[in-house]
Amino acid sequence: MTQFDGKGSQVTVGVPAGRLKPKRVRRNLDLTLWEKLYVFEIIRGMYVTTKHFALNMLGFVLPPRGKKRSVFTVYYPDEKVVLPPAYRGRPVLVMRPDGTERCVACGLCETACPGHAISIVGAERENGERYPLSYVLDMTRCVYCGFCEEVCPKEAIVMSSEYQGLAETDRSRMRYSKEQLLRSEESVKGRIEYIRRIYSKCNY
Amino acid sequence: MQLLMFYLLGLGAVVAALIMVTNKRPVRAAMSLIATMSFLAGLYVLLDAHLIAALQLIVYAGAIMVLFLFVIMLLNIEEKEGRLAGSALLWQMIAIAVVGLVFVLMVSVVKLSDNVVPLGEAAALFGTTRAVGKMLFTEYLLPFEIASVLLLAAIVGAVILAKRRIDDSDQ
Amino acid sequence: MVSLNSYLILGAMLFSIGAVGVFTQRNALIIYMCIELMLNAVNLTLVAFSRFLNNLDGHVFVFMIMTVAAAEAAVGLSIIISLFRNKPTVNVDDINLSKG
Amino acid sequence: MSEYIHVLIMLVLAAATAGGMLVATSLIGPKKSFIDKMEPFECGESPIVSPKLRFSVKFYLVALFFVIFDIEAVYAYPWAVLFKELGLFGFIEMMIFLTILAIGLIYVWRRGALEWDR
Amino acid sequence: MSEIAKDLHTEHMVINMGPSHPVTHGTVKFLVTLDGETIEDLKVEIGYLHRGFEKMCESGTWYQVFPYTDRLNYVSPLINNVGYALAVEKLIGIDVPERCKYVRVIACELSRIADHMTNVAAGGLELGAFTAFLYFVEARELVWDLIEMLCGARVTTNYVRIGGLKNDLPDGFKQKTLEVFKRCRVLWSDVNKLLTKNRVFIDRVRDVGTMPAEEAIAYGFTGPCLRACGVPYDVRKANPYLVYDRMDFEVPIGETGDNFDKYLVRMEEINQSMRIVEQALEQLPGGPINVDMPYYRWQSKDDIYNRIDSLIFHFKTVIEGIKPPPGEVYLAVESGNGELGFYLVSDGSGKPYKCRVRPPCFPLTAAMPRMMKGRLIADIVPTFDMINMIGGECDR
Amino acid sequence: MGSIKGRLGALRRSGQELLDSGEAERLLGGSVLFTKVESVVNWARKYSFFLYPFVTACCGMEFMSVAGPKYDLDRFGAALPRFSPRQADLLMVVGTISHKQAPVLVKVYNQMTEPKWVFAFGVCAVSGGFYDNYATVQGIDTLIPVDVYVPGCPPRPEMVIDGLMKLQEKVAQERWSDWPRGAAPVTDEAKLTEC
Amino acid sequence: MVADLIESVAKIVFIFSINLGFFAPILGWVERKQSAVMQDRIGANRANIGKFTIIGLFHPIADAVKVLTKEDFVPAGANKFFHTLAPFICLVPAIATFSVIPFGGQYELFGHHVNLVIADLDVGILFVFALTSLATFGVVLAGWSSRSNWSLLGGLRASAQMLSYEVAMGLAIIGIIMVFGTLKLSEIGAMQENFLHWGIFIQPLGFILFFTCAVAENKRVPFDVPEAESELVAGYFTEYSGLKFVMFWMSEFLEIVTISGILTTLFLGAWHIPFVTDAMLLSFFQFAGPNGATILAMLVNIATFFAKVIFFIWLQMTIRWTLPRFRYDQVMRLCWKMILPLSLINISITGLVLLLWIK
Amino acid sequence: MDASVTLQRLTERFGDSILETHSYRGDDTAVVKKEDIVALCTFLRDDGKLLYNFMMDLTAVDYLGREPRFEVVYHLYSLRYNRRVRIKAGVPESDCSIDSIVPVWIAADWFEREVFDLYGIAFNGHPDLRRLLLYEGFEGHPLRKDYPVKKRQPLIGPIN
Repeated sequence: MTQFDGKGSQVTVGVPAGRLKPKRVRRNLDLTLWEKLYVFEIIRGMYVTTKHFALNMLGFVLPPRGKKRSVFTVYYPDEKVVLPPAYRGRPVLVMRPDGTERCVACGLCETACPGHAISIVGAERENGERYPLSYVLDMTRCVYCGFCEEVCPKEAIVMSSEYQGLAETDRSRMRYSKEQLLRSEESVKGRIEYIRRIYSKCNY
Repeated sequence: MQLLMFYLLGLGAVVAALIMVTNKRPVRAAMSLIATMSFLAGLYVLLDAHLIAALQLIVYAGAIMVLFLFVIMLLNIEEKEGRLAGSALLWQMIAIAVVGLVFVLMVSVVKLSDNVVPLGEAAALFGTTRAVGKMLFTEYLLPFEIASVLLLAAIVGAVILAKRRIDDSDQ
Repeated sequence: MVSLNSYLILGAMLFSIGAVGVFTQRNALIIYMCIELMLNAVNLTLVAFSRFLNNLDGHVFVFMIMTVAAAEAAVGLSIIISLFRNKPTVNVDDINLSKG
Repeated sequence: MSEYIHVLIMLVLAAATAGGMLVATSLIGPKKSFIDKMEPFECGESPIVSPKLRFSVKFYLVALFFVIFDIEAVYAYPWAVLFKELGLFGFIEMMIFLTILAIGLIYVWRRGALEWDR
Repeated sequence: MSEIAKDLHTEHMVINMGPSHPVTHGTVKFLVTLDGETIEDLKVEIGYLHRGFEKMCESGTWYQVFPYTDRLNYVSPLINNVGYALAVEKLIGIDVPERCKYVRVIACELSRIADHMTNVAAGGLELGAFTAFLYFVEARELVWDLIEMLCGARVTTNYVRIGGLKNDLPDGFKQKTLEVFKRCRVLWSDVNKLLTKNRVFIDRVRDVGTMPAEEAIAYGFTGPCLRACGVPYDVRKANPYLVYDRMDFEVPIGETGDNFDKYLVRMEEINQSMRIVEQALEQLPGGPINVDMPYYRWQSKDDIYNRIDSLIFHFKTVIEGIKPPPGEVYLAVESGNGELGFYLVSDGSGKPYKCRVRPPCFPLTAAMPRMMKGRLIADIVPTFDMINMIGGECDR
Repeated sequence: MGSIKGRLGALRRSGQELLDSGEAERLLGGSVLFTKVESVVNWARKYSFFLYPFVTACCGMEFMSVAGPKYDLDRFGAALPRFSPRQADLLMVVGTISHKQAPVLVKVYNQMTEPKWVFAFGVCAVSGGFYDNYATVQGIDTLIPVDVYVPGCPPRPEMVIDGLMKLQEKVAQERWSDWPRGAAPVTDEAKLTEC
Repeated sequence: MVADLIESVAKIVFIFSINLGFFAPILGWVERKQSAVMQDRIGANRANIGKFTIIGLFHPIADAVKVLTKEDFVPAGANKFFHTLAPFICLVPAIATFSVIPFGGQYELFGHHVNLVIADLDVGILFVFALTSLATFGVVLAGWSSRSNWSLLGGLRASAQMLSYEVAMGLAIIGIIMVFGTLKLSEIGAMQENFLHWGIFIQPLGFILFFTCAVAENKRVPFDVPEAESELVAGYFTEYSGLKFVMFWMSEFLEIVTISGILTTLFLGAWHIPFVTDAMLLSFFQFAGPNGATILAMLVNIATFFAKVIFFIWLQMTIRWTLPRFRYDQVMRLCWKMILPLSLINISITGLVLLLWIK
Repeated sequence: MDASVTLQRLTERFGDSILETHSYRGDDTAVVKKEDIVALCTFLRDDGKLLYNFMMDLTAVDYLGREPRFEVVYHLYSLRYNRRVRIKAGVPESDCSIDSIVPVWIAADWFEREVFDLYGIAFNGHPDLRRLLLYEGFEGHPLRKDYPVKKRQPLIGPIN
C-alpha cells in the first residue's frame, strides 16, 4: 500500500496561477470569542428565521402587489404555476380538423423512443394514405424526453403541457390508446408553433 | 384518609419489595425497587417529611437506581439465572428462618412496648427545606463537610476502578 | 390515625424482606439492591421516629444515609464491574476473590 | 397535606390518561405479525448482531458522575434557601464543600473520563 | 466466553447503516463496527442503484444516450449532457458554434448552482437544520424554473444535442436570470448566516473527514472535495472546454479538506457560478446554435417538412443512428462533484461500442472508510453528505 | 394488471384477520354507526400520512421539491417523514429499484405496521422505466402491492400531489375489513410464519 | 370546605384540560405551522370538514384518530411489559409536573383564599426534578426493551444526556433560589412583582444556563441526538408505532409547556405585567366591585402567565427550527465542561454579590 | 509537442512492452503488455518528468471476437504537468487476469473490483476482490458483449 507522510504538503499544479486564480475560502482556523459563545450566533440565526416568519405573516395580512400572499407556496389544485412554452408534458397525438390523426405511422418515434414506450400498428386508408391502426403509448415507460416530437416529420406527436390526471391506481390503465392520445389541433397550437420555431432553419 | 393512604402505600411498598427479592431478572428487580422507593416517598409525605420525600425520589429513585440499571445493562446479565447448590440451599433456609425469627422478635418488641403514640399535628415548618437545612448547616456542619470528602473519595475510587481497563488498553 | 407502631412494623417488614433477599439471591446486583432496600427501611424508621418525636435530627440522618448510599453504590458497582472483567459473572458463588 | 392530595389526583389522572391510551391503542387497529415483520428494523436488512451486547463503560461513568453531583445539588438546595440567613458563614461553608467537589470534577476531567471521542 | 467479555471496553456492535437509512440516500450500505459510539471499522457497499447504464448505452443509438446521461448525476444533469455531447463531438471531430458554447456554459453553471445548493441543503437537513435546507430548496426551485424555461423539464433535461442544442435561449431569459439571482443571493446569505458562523454547525463539520492533499490525490479525489484539501485542480481551468477560458472566475480552495472546507468551497462556488452565468449572458454572441452538419445534428424541421431528400436522410439518421468514425476518446468536464470523464469507443456503427463514465463520486465514496475510522458514528452524517455521493453516478 | 387485485384478494383470504370479511359484513354491515366510524377513520387517515421515503434515485430530487416550500406536501398533512417503518403509513418508493435493492424494499414493506399504503413515484418505480435490463426490477408491483402509480421521469410535483389526492380518494372508500394487508406476496414462506 | 373543593376541582380541570386538551394537540399544529411560515411555506391546510379547513386545525385531529387506529406493534423478543411501560413512564410525569407551577397569584375572593396553583408544595421545584428524573427510566426502558440496535443506542444516548443535564439544570437554578430564598414556586412568583426584580435581570447567566439545560433535558434540537433521524433512524422509539410513539411526542410537547411555565415563573415575572403591581391592577378594575375586580385581575394575571408561556414556546420552536444538532460528544462536553463549571461560578458570584448587597 | 513527451519517455524506458502508441484526437495512448503493467504504472507515477499522480479511470472493453478479447484501459492524469495519458493492456479470454495496480494508486481498488464484477477480469494481488455493484450470487458478467441486456437474475420475486 502507498504510504503517506500525512503532512498534506503542497501539491504542485501544472496550471499557471494567472489562469487558475485560487481563492482561499477558509479565513481563520480559530473561532473568535464571540463565535465561541454560541449564544450570539444562535440569536443571529434566530433573527434570520424570525425575519422570514414576520415577513410571511405580514404577507398574509398585507399581500404584496400582484400576489395573493408573500409565501412561496403554490396552492396546487386551486392555483397552478405558469409553465414556460418549452415545458414537455405528456405526449399527445395531433388531430386534424376532420377528426383523423396526422400520424402516418412511419415509426420514427417508435425507433427514437429510448424506453420503447410507443408501439404502432400501421395500416392504409382507401386513398392510399397510411395511418396508425393502433397507437399505444405506455405511460409507465415514457420518460418525457421529447425525442418522439423531435423526430416526427409530420408534427403528429407533440409534447403537450398536460400533466394532470396521470396518476392511476391501476397500472393497466396507464397504456394510452390512440383515442386517449388524440388532441385537437387548436389545443396544442402553441406547442406546434413553438417546435416550428425551435427546430426551424434559423436556429440551426 | 391518612390510614387508607398508609395502608395503600405500605402494601405497595411491601409487594414491590417482595417482587424484587423473588425475581431472578435484575431489570425487573430494579424496576420493582424503584416502585418501592416511590411508595416510600409517599410514606414520607404522610410523615410530613417534605424535603426527604423529594430527595427520596431524586436521589434514590432517580439517581442511584439509574446507576443500577446502567450496570445491569452494561454487564448484560439479564439471562443469567442464579443456581443453588445443595449445601447453599440449606444455609439459605437457616438464614431465612433466622431472619423470620428476628422479624417476629422485632414486631413483638414493638407491640409489647405498646407506645401507640398518636400522630399529632406537625409544627408548621416541620420537615420543610428551611427547617432541615437549618439543622444541617448549623448543628450537623461537620458531617456535611465530611460528606463532600466522602463524595470525592467515591468519585475518585469509582473512576479508578471503572476506568482502569480503558487506560490499560490505551497503552 | 396511624400510629408509630405501624410505621415501625412496616420498616421491620421491609428490612426483613431485604435481609431474606440478601441470603437467597445469588445475583450480586440484586443482593446489592436488597441492601439498598434495607437502608430504605431504616430511613423509614428514622423519619417516623423523627416525626413522632417532633425532632428533625432524623431527617438529617436520612440525608446522610442517602449520601452514603450514593457513594457506596458508586464504589460498590464499580467493584462489581471490575470483578466482572476478571470473570464474567455476577453470581456470588462464582466470584472468588482469591482466584482473581 | 391537601396539596399532596392534589398532586396525587394529578398523578392518578395522568396515569389514567396514559393507561387509557395504551389500552385503546392495543384494542383498536388491525394486527398481523410474522417473522419478517417482527425482526428489529435495521434499514431493510436483517440485524447482524443482537443488541444484547454490552455497551461502553463511559455510559456508566456518566451515571456515576450524575449520582455524585446530584447529591451535591441536593445539598445546595437547602443551603440556597437559607443563604440569606446563614450569611458569610454559610457561604464559606458551601464554598469549601463545592471546592472539594470541584476537585473531583477536575480530577475526572483530567483523567479523561469526560472525553467521548477518546 | 471469557475471551470475548474479558475486556468490557472492546465489545463491538455491528450495525447495518443503510441502504434504507436517511443518511445514506437509499443507495449505499455502511457496515459499521462500533465500539460505543466510535467507529472501529466501516465497510461500504454500493450498487443498490446499479441500473446498467453502460449496457443500456450499448443497446441504443448515440442520440438515445442523452436521456441516460440525465440520470447519471441527477443533481446536475445538464453537465452530464454537455460532457457526453462534448465527448461525442471530440470523437467525430466537430466544433460547435460560439453561441452554442456560451449557452452550454450557462446551462452547466445553472446546473452547478442547483447541485451545490442541493448538496449544502441536504447537508443542513441531515444535521438537523431543516430551515436552511428549505431556503436552499427554495433557491433551487427558482434555478429550476430557469432550467425549465430553457430545457422544458426540471430535472431530466435532455437539452444538449450532438453538435448543438435542442433549442436556443428563450425570450426574456436574461432578465429572468438576473431576477432569480437576486433572490438567490438573499437566500444564500440567509443560509450563510444560519450556518457558516454558527458554532453548532462548525463543531459538527470542522476537523471531521479531513484528508491530506497527497492522500486525496492518491484516492482519486476531484472537484470540491479535492479543492477543499487545498489543491486548486479544476477541469475548467486545467483543460478549458467550451468558453471557460474567457470567463473570469476564481477557484475556491480550502486548507485541511475537512467538511467545513468542503462546505465553504461549495458555498463559494455557488457565487462564482452565478458570476459566470452573468458574464456569459453579457458576452453572449448571436448566430446559430447548431453545427451545419445535417448528418450529425438532426435536421431542421423546415427541411424535413419541405424537402424529400432531407426527409429520407432524416429517416436514415434516426433509424440507423449517426455513425461516428471508429476510434476512442476520453473527455473530462468539471461536474458538481469533480472530474466527470466520458470514455467512448466507436466501432463505426450507429451504436456506441462502449460508453464509459468516470464517476467523480466513486473514488470519494471509496475513501469513506479512510475518513471515518476512529471517528464517531455521528460524523458519518456530515462526511457522507459533503462528498455528495450520487447513486446514479456512482453505481450507474 | 388485474393480477394485483387478485393477488391481494388471495392474500386477504389466506391471511389471518381480526374479523373475517364476511362475518364483519354480517355483524356490522349495513350498520349506520359502523359506516360512520369507518368514514371518520378514513377521513383521518387520508389527511395524516406519515411517509417513509424510500428514496433511491433521480426522483429524490423532485421529492425534495414536493416537500419543499413551493409545493409543500405538508399542506396535505403528509410532510412528516418517519424513517422507522413502524411509524410510517405511506411507503413512498421514489426511484429505481434494482434487484439488489428489492429484498430491502420488501423487508421495509413487511416491517411497516398496518394500515399501510404504497406510492410508486416515477416510472422507474412503476415499471422500471426505460431501464429494461438485467439489473432493474420491472415495477415494484412485482414485489409489493401498490396503491397509486405516478408516472413521469421524474414526475412534476403537481403530478405527485395529484397522485396523493388520488390516494386520498382511495383511502376514503376503504373498508375496515381491508386490513390487515399482511406481508408482501413475494416474501419467503419461512419468513411468513406467524409469531 | 366546599369552596376548597370547588377551587381544587376547578384548578385541576383547568390545568388538565389546557394541557391535554389545548397544548398537547395544538403544539403539534403550532410546530408545523410555525416552521412552515418560517420556511416560506404554508403548512397543513387541507384537512376539511365540509367546507371548513380553519387554517389546518383539523390536522391534529386527523393525526390523533389515525394514530389511534394504527397497529400496536411489539417486536419479537422484546419484553412486552416494559415495552408498554416505557411510554407510560414518559407521559405521566410530563402531565403531572405542571401541578406545582403557579399560573396566577393569590386572591381573596368572596372571603375565600384562592391560590392559583394546584399544589403549592414547599419543595416546589424539587418536585419537578423528582418527576423528570423518573422520566429518564421511560427512555432507558424504551431503548432497552425494543431489542433493536438503533433503539439501544438512542436509549443510551438519551439517558446519559438526560442525566447529565439534570445535574446541570439543578445547579443552574441554585443562583435564583439564593436570591429568592425559597423553593416554593408561588412565593418566587410573588416576589417578582417589581419589573426589575424579574429573575432574568437578576440572574441572566442562570437563565441562559437553565434554558439550555431545559431544552437539552427535553431532547429537542439542537440536543436531539437520541432521536437524531439521520443517525439513529428514530432513536429510542424506533420500534414504537401508533399511539405509543405519539405518547413520546406528547410528553415532549407537554414538557415544552412545563419548561416554559417554569421559565416564566422563575425568570420572567410569573403572572405579573411589567410595571403593573397587583394593587394597580385591582384599582384599575375597581368599577366591577371588589369581587369583580379580583376576578378580572385574576383573569388578567392568568392571561399574562399564559402569554409568557406561549412566548417561551414560540422561542423554543424557533430555536428548534433554526439550529443544526450537536454531535453526541459535544452535547456531553457542553454539559460537563461548560454548563456545570459555569453554574458553579454563577453560584459563587451570586453568593458574593448577595453578601455585599446585604452588607 | 508537449503531448508526446509521455509516449517518448515510455518508449525509451519500456521499449519492448509497448505494443503500439497513437494520439487519436489528442489523446496519448499506449498499448502495453499486461505483464509489465505494474512496473509501467510505477514508472509513470514516480518519474520526475511524468508524475502521473492521478489514476482517473480504470475500465475494460470487451472486443468480442478479437484476440485478445478484453482490454483494460487506464486513464492517468499528471497534476504537475497537466497531461493525460491512456494505457491499454490486452487481456485474453483464456487467461482472464491482470496484475492489480492498487499498490501504485490506492484509487484503483474499487475500479478494479468494478471491472471484475462487470467483465470478470481477475486482478492478481488485489486486496479484496469481490463483486462491487452486483450482489453475491449474480451469475455472469453483464457488460460482456455476450450477456443479453434483458437476462435477469433477480434475488427475489418473479422475473417477468
